[in-house]
Amino acid sequence: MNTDHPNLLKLLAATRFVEGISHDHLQGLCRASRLLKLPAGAKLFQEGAIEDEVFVISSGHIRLSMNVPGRGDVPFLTTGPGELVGWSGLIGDGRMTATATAIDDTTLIAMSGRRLQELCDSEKELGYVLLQRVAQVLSQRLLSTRLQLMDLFAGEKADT
Amino acid sequence: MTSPTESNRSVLFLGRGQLNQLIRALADDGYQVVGPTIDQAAIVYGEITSADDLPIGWTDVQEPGKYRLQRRDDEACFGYVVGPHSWKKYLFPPVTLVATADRTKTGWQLSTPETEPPRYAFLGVRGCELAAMRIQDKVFLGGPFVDPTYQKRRAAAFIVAVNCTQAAPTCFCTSMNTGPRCSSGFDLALTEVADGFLMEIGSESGNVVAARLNVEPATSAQLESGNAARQQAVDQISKQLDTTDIRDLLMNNLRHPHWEEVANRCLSCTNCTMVCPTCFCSSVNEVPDLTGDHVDRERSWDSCFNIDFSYMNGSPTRNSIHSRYRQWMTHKLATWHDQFGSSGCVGCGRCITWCPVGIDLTQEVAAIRSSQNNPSVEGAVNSSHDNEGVS
Amino acid sequence: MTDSTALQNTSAAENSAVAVRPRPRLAVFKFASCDGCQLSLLDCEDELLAVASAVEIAYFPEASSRMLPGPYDVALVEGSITTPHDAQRIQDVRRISRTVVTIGACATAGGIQSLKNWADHEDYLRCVYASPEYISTLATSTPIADHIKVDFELRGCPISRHQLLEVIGALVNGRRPRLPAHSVCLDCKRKGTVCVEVAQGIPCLGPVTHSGCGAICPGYDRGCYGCFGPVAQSNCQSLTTQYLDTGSAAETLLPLLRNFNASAPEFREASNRVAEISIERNGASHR
Amino acid sequence: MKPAATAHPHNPWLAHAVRISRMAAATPGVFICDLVFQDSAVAEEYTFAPGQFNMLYLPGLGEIAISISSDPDQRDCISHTIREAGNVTRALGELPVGSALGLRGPFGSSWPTENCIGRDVVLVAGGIGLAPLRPAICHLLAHRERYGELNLIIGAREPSGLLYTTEFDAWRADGLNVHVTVDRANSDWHGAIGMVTNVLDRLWLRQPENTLMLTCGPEVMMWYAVQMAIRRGLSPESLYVSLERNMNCAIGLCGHCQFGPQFLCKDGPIFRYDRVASILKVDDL
Repeated sequence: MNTDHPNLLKLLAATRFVEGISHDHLQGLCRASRLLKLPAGAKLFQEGAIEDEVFVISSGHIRLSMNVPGRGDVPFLTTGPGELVGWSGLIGDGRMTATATAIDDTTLIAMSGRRLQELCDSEKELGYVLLQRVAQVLSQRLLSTRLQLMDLFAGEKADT
Repeated sequence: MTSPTESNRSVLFLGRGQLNQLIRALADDGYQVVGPTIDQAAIVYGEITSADDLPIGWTDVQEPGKYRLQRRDDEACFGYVVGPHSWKKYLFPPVTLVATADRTKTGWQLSTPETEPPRYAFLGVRGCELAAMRIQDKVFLGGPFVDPTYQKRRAAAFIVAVNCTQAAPTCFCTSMNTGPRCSSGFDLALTEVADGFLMEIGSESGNVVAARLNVEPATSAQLESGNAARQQAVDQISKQLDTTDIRDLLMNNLRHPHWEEVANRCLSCTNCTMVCPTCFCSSVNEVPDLTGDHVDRERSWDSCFNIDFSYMNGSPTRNSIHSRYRQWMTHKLATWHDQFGSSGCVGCGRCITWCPVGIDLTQEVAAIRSSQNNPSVEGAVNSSHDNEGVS
Repeated sequence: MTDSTALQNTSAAENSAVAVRPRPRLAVFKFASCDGCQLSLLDCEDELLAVASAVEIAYFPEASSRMLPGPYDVALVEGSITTPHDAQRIQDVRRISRTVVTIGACATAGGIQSLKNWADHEDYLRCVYASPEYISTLATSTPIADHIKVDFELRGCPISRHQLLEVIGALVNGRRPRLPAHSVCLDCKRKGTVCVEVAQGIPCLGPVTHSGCGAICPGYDRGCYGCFGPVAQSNCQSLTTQYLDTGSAAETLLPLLRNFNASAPEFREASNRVAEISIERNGASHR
Repeated sequence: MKPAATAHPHNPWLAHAVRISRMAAATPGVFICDLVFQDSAVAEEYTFAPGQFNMLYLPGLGEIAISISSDPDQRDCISHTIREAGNVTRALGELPVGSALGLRGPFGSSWPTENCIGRDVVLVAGGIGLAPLRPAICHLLAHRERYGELNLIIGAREPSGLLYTTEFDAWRADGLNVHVTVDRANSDWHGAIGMVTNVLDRLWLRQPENTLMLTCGPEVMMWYAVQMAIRRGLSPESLYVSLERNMNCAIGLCGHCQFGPQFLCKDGPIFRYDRVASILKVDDL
């Protein structure tokens, strides 16, 4: 059991990620979580590494980047409060598809992917809601990636 | 529409031989008389100096994509329907100089030429054409900005309307409530009968001109034959456009597959928009002379069927025939209501006759409408989907 | 009465006005063609001096014996590619020219000589030349754009000198040329010309033909011959179907389509379709 | 809509004479052009509302619609932020200070600054879409006390494409929260990366139901910004978009700028979202 459980519960409950999840289930989530504070510039995880934890940002911002040979670290997305990072730890094989770096002092709620999965298996209702949340995060991120790919500002309006 | 009855408006009779008197009276007043005349195998509008210039004894036979002149078995002056020209060519000319720029020692001198507008007397304006003028009045004079060219030409014009006594298979003015009876918007209105013309007076200027003609009050027999002649036109109208909720019908079906079907036939050649008496689209272009020291800013008729018309940021917005046909038809029949408070169509049928491949907008509307009434017909699924977002 | 506004530059603006650009070097090259389009340039009588002062005419064998070597800023290319030698020569033109503008139906669509694309060119050679063995030609006549990248195409048989001047003026001033892209019908209507197809049943390519000629033919009670080639997104299928359905003979339509722009893809496909229909209907051979 | 302030009210085709008083490079391919009226009486009379546009005219080259990007209270010059895209804009960009050109305007609808009073406002700008929002920003900050929370989200392709960066600090000091995000950047960029929708997604909104959004940028960007705003609890009646179509006459007579029932030049360019929602996603309309 986590020592900063009450604080954790308060922070977690304040995030949009858990909107609609019952108090009991939040308690359960907290039991699988820990509070993590990162100073600006600290790495949360590294592309290619295997991680067990997924993270919900409580405050601050995390930058995601990928390493491209010859171009170095190429940042592609900034995530902020209420958003989920490291989802591979929950629904992938745990291998991170990006490097995550705190760009300011950042507080995260780190949840054990294994314990979260167990929780979802035993509490099907929570599992359903949680996976819905993850799906929403991923669909939003997919849309955002698509918009970036479209290079909307490349040939944009010249006048009016 | 209530048409004025013969009893509440004094009707005069102008003998066939006296038509020249009218033309001469208008010319004496300084009007350039323009009216129907035969040219290029059609009845077009051109300068008229005497009744001999009129298409006496000729009529037009029309169907989708086809127009032919034909001899009549009488000597009627106005025994035709409508031709390829409309009066907009005089009020909103195909090419107008709107401004000029001349290079000076230190820059440019910009000017807008304001020549005296020509004073036209239009002879032979049909009911649908009067309606078209009312519609263009709203477009050019009814908004926050007024078009000076149209305004001056319109104000100076004298209108001699002529009631239709026959109709073409392409006519559908009765569906659009624009005719065939000329009820207002004219200075004088004629109805051609066997031995002359019944004449109604629609304005004070009309009254002044009529007073100078050898006219006499029409007899009841003459009135009777006028009624019969006009009724003949009504009876001959066979085409209909069901305008019930037409705005919503079309706007709720912007994704209907039928647009694509029309696009298979449509040439996007602009003919329908050019012959339409209400279409008003134009472009202002820079026309520099060789030295580049003098520039004319010319406004020319343009068309929503041209790819360039919607060009923006390197590509056209309406880059397919189906989107351009849809733009034209939905504008004419649907969004015109939002913009100007009426339909943009007067039912003259020109767009049907002069379409080189005979596309008939009344049939295209009917096709979309029937798919609404019969869910098994094309597009019903799509259109119900469209309904969601439309308020 | 006239309203006017004076636009006055400050003297500072006059003094700092953009430096005069060097005159672009212009070259005119001829491939398989009748020279008519080059003549359009020489026909610009009044304007010729203005053109000559705006550009340096470095290579123009038709007009001048003074032929300066490349590279050139603008190459006007007339004619189509019909010989192996020309297929090579056009590559050279591209190499030494910054901007290549093709002028006329031959250069943009293969020209009237592309009729040989439908025939056995060996037959033609035997018919025309006493000693065909000395003639080296390709089996087809093809537009320049089939061989090299073309920067701008100026249509017409012949081209319109006004359009040519507009293109030269635009290139000199570094702007995009302004050429109308509508059909011939719009020009007819602006002039008040009545549609010869609808009113007289004369088959006319106006609805599918690019503007540029000023709609001359319909003004003389003739159908449009499509000299300026197909307009963008032309619906030739609908037009030819309509003409066939309303009584035009395939034999009338074929020569209309197989004309100066016979090998422009839209006209080519339409003519092939009409030819097929003609074969179906009366067994006549047009292929 | 009020007609343009014009010295020739009966003559909508005649341009005013203006002179370039300042030219400045802004971002790659974009420059800022300040104009002053040659006739001081016209300058006196000329006013515009945030979001409106002018037609700028170069004889021989043509006219082009450009939104006004200066502070509506600034009386000494009118500013336009212009991307070099066509013949007219390219030629304009090459003109020296002191050159004269023609101007007709102002035209079109404006941002609903009256409606913003007493409410929170989110402004979402994409690329050069910040230009027509700048007069609104100036106006809101000049009367800061009338409004609640003010947030500005700016998106650009890359950091070098951000307009008016030197003004961000002043805007922040005046009470505007400025959030910047770019599509792509190197690791030396310390701001956010991603679409404006991501920033809008996590923006703290104290009263979504009493918040207005004004957005200008590429149509696709505005569409998703609007969808996100609705997800965040803003009502469709409180969202405003600035649209663009081909403009030729700017006075509602030529027909070019039609978008469904709207004429962009007189009904737009700025629309309440719910009034155009049904036609925004119809292909090629």
